[in-house]
Amino acid sequence: MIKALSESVQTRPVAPVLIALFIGFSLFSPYFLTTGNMEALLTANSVVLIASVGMTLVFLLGGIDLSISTVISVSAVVSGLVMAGTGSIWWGAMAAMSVGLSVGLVNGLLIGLLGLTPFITTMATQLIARGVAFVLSKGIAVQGTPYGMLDFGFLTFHGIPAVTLTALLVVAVCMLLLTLTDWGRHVMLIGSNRNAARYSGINVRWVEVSVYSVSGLLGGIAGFISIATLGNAIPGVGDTLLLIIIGAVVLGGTTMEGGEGSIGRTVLGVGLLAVLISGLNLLGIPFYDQLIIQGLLIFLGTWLAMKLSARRH
Amino acid sequence: MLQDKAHPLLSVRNLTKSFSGKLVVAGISFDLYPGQVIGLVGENGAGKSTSKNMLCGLLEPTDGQILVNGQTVESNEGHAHGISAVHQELSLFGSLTVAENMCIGALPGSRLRVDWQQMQCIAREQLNFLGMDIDPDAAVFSLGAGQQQIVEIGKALLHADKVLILDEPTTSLTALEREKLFRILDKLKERGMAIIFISHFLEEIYRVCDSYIVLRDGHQVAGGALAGVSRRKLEALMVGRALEESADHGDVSDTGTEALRVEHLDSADCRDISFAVRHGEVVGIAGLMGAGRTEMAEALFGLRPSTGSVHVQGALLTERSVAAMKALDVCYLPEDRRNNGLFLNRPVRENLSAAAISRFIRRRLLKLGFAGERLATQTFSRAMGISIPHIDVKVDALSGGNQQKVLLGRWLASEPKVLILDEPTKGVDIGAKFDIHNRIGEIARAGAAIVVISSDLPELLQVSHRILVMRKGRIVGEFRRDQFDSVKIISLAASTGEEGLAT
Amino acid sequence: DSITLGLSVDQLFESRVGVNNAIKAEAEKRGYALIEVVADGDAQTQNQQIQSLITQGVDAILVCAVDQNTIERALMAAQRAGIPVVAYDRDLPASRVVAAFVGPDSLSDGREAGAYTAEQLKAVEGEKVIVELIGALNDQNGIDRSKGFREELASLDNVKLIEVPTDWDSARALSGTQNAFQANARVHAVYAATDTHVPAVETVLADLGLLKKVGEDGHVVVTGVNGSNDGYQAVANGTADGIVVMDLDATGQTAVELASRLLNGDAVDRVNVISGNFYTTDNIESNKDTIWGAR
Amino acid sequence: MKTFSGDALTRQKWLPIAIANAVFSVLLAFASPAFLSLANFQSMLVQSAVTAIMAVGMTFIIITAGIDISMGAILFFSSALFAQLMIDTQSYLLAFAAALCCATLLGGINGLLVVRFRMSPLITTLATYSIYRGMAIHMTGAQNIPVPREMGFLGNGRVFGVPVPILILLVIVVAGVYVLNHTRLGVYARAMGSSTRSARESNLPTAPVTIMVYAIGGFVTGVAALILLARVGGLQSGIGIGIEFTVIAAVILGGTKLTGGSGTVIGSVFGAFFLVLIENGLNLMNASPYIYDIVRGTVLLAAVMVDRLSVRRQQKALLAVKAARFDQPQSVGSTT
Ligand SMILES: Nc1ncnc2c1ncn2[C@@H]1O[C@H](COP(=O)(O)OP(=O)(O)OP(=O)(O)O)[C@@H](O)[C@H]1O
Ligand SMILES: Nc1ncnc2c1ncn2[C@@H]1O[C@H](COP(=O)(O)OP(=O)(O)OP(=O)(O)O)[C@@H](O)[C@H]1O
Ligand SMILES: [Mg+2]
Ligand SMILES: [Mg+2]
Repeated sequence: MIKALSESVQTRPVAPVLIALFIGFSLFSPYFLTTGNMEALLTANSVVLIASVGMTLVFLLGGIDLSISTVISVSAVVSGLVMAGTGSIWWGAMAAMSVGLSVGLVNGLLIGLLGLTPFITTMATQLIARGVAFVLSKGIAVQGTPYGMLDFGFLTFHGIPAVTLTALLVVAVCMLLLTLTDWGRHVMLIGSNRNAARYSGINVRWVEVSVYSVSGLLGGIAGFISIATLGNAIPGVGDTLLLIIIGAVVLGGTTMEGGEGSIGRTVLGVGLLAVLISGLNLLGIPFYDQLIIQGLLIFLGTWLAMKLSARRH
Repeated sequence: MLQDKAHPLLSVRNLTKSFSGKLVVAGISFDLYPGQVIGLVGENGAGKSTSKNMLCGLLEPTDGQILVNGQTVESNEGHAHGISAVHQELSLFGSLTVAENMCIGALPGSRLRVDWQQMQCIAREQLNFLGMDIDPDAAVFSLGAGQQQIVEIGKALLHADKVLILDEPTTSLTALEREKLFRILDKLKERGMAIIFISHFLEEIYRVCDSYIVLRDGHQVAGGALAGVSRRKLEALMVGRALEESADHGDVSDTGTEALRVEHLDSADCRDISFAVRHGEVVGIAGLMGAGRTEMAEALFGLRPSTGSVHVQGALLTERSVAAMKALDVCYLPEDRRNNGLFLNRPVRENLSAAAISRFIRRRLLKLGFAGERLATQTFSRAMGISIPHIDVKVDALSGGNQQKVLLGRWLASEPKVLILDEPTKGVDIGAKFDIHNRIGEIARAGAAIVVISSDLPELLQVSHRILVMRKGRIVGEFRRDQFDSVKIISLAASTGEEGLAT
Repeated sequence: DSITLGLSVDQLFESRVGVNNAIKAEAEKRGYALIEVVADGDAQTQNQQIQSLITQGVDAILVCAVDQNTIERALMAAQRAGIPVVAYDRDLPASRVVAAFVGPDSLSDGREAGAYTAEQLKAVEGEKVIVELIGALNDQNGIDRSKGFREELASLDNVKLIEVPTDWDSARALSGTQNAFQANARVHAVYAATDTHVPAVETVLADLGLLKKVGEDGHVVVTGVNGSNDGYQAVANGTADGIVVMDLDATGQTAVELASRLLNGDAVDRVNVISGNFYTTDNIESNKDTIWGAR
Repeated sequence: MKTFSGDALTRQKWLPIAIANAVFSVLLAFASPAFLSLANFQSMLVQSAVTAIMAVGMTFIIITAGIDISMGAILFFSSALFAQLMIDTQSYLLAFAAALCCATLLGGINGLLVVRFRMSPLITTLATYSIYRGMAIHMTGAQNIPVPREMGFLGNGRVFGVPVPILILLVIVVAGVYVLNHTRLGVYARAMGSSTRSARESNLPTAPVTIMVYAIGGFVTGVAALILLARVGGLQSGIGIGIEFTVIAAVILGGTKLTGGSGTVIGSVFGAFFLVLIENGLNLMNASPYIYDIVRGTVLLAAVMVDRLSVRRQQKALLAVKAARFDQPQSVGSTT
């Protein structure tokens, strides 16, 4: 465990960039390093963090999951409806996870068993999930979510929001699964060379099905958490997140080709984007200039990270 | 293309390369004259391919000079000076046709109008020149390994005008095609082409080369005219010690029980394959390039759709799949190591343990973590003689032969009962090859049944108790050890000789 | 000690920029400082941005939410910090925090267009085919504009309503309209939830040779809501019948005024609607000055 | 011995999507009487023009194993530039030239960054997506800018009775097919996507080819931008943002693999048309807006299944061809 963690902290070239940005923003904005801002930053990015971990797993496998963002939406809506109906947060959580898991399972079966292309398949399930979210909610936020959810969203331990802790717990579990189980090893190997994995007797299909399922499950958890952070279950909550999720994963250094990258990197990628957006806001930079700066920094950050890691080797 | 034979075409001075501080090629120097063939020999990882890459401009030397016709060549432009190469890992494009692959370096026609007709002609001509019957319109991915190697050679020949470097060009070729290639090299030599020939087959070195250079750990330890240098001497120079003869496997006792029985196996490229292997027996399978040996092995291993029956240890396999085979301790070492074998961007450790990772799962604590994986893989890696700084380097950075050893290590480590090896020693150096042959013998003596598919007939003669010959997808003959005769085997495989010899 | 307003915007597009400019002008007039943040359509980001406005110690927050109910969490933090919140353009009816809302009366805007359309089609014999370009399905203003429009259509009988979802995207409005015209031999009216789609509708009409001016034979009744330049031009040209023009200036001014009164501790109405004005080809030129898109 | 060529597998990648188009068309024809009319098909072609034109460029990029997420942003930016210049200078010539050059340039910059910094195309174009979009909003201040009415000619004018967008699409498709199949650029692009390592070892001009394919992507995006602008009547803030996913979907539906190496321009155009077909069907049947996405997704799934089935069928055919070899009389009987 310790070893896995230390391994994941090493070879993380994004880290210096992240630290530099962090220090820079702290120096230039008096509001950046305040508990209020940090809390907001952590809370707002918990959903993205969980979903990005799912996307990381899929990327490592050499696939892509475009549906993950709408899985967030649809599971939030179903969870909200269940909570409104039963008044129980636990049932809501179960509902969110089972919705996510089932969408993921469908993805997995279509891709792993039938051999359909991940891009189009997940795009299709994305559309279907989005449609279902709208049909169920009629397009508006689900009414009657228990206040307990919002309290959960406000809860902090030593300044760290409970939702962030939940996200980190999920991250840790996935990290363990990926680095310390044969399943995780198989994911990496299949991503590295699918044929070779088949020739080595790895059950490629089952691993593919399971990875997409896990990705869906994580989308479900993210959907549930989104209710806590937003106070309501909203049908379109995840829809705008897709590019941010992909951006965070790739920024961390996990490639779409598969077999290369790690969850630790994705955490840093999410962190980098979060700090970047928050810092630019606090500096009072107009929205459109923020876009430009964001783009430049994403580019330079990745480039620098690549240089640094090249030097290390 | 007549050149001045008195002046070197290519001069290399103190060529040096290090990868992040590790010296891989340490100051080699030589001259290459028109019409000369230099054999570059050395163990796996000695730095042969790295030298080749520097010569044809794929790698930038850390130090040293390359001169063509007395003029210094800037790095990265060797190709512009007429240096071309057959790469050890084929530099082909799977989804392009044979003709496109051959002509890609100089597409006929203009920039805006590729002349397909002409391309066809060129490719056909080249294939005829090589004496190969390959469809120029076939996509390269649909070809077998041997045919791909021919395409690669054809491609390099098309572009070579001064210097041709061949990096282990014959690893997938059988004796017949090898001889064809050598005759072509002879012709080129007469035309004044200078050739650098890299190979682990010393008989090939003696067949084609005039002089030699021996590399050991990147250092040029010897060189000069080949005439008068004995084979033993050359081996000793490469390995740094004298090699002993590998032990004769002798005959297998007839008492072994049947481990593998294949009956009437049919698939796309093979037909009506039936044979059996007993415990402790090594069966070799010979055949020409494209005879369908790989296909047969993959079909019986459940990697391709096929009909027919396969029995393992007497039990009929209802469902043929890799998982089912693995459960019965049947293993298959694929021929195409880059595409079907190795996880290139993963470390050696994971590559070695890939087929057996579940065995390392820690029993305590939620089954998290792999106990002893590092130690075990280190042991395998040492046993296989893989030279690497540490077990966590990516396989991609290994030399070709060492990659092959990693792959072989993965399967030998899984302690199989039935082992199917497809070109097991492809690219492996002589020292290691003897070790591998001995290992095969040991494993067989320990009771495993082994099928060896190889294009290297001496290897088959060395390790097998029995040899089956395949031609055009069918088994056409069988030889027991006391009937072994390379001429007969070759002629049967090529269908030039009498029909079905042995019984 | 001067007053700083926080302006949290969901997304930038033409009419939003119009209100924002009005807000900025009014704030400047009153000598208030203003910090603007744009969430680019993401609810999480907007939450974070509102939180950062609170951190920066703004005195009041003006907010147009990405989605109704999405920002309750951040707004509660504002409430705890004692910062009054005014919602503009998009109401947050379920919120326990928002002290006041100013924005369009989308129901009545929809009704105005609906009433006009119904009046025009009264004389049509047989089935009356109407294409409705719906805004985003999750936007309350879009939903209300649709609802109001349909309420008025109830006075007609034998209506065939063709719904085309657009997500406020003109390209989708375009293809949807085109398909609707293919599917129906005769379409009598088109209603666009935002009049920025009117040029796209005109493209389709021109394609089919149906682009007739108001009053000409075979004219297709075209109405819309918003007040953009696109809509104004079309109505002024006579190719569209009329548009409901929102009063963005008044909305902006009122928003700042509400904030100011809340800061003074004055009582304000919870809901302040600024209903739009319906202008037709007859009176649009004379009211040009009050149309934000025409400037 | 005539070896079996891999042609059937590589060259006819567009067949499955063509079949899917046909099947779906037949279904729609039964479902809606309005479907089977020349006018409707013409209108669908016009609608597909924008994505189809962009898909031609995206095909080139994906064939080299690249991707361009910034296409929508390029569309937005070049439209904005065009509209702004029309307002400022009133010169069509200038505005057209500027918009097309700028789009090509932005695409070329993507390519340049990919080769110069050796970063993955995904992250590179994700970064430029953000930059181009920011620049566009910066330039226009999120305002809508109408374009002159005469522009409409590009959107719904006709030449010899054929709508202009269809003509432009035709020209671009023919050019695309030609470039991909008959020029060095095309061969190099396929080669590079097939194996980067081999491309390097074979000394292919990878840098210029990469820049070229992204520039082509930019150029066609510029063309698409002008058509779209003409059709929707003016610039709207954020126009085109997100369209790249539709375009990529069209390309992949058309049989081009995301991993590069092979693909066809025709397939991508069929892919784009298929997406329009779905939309058309939904509109014709006056489906409830709430189920739009559900139907879209389901039909997409059906399309990839058709694709999968036809690949299976092709494989079977291949096996049959191979098996037939053995049934021919062999020169030598087997023993054993
Ligand atoms: N990209 C690289 N990074 C680091 N080390 C490398 C790289 N490429 C090669 N090496 C190392 O350089 C050494 C020489 O490799 P090279 O491929 O030249 O061997 P070779 O003589 O061709 O061996 P073989 O006979 O096995 O092909 C090996 O130890 C290999 O691990
Ligand atoms: N007659 C043929 N026509 C087309 N393809 C053939 C033919 N014979 C062989 N092939 C190709 O060669 C492969 C089958 O040969 P296989 O690789 O099994 O031969 P092999 O005996 O292992 O020879 P090698 O490995 O030396 O090429 C198949 O992939 C097939 O595509
Ligand atoms: Mg080598
Ligand atoms: Mg073989």
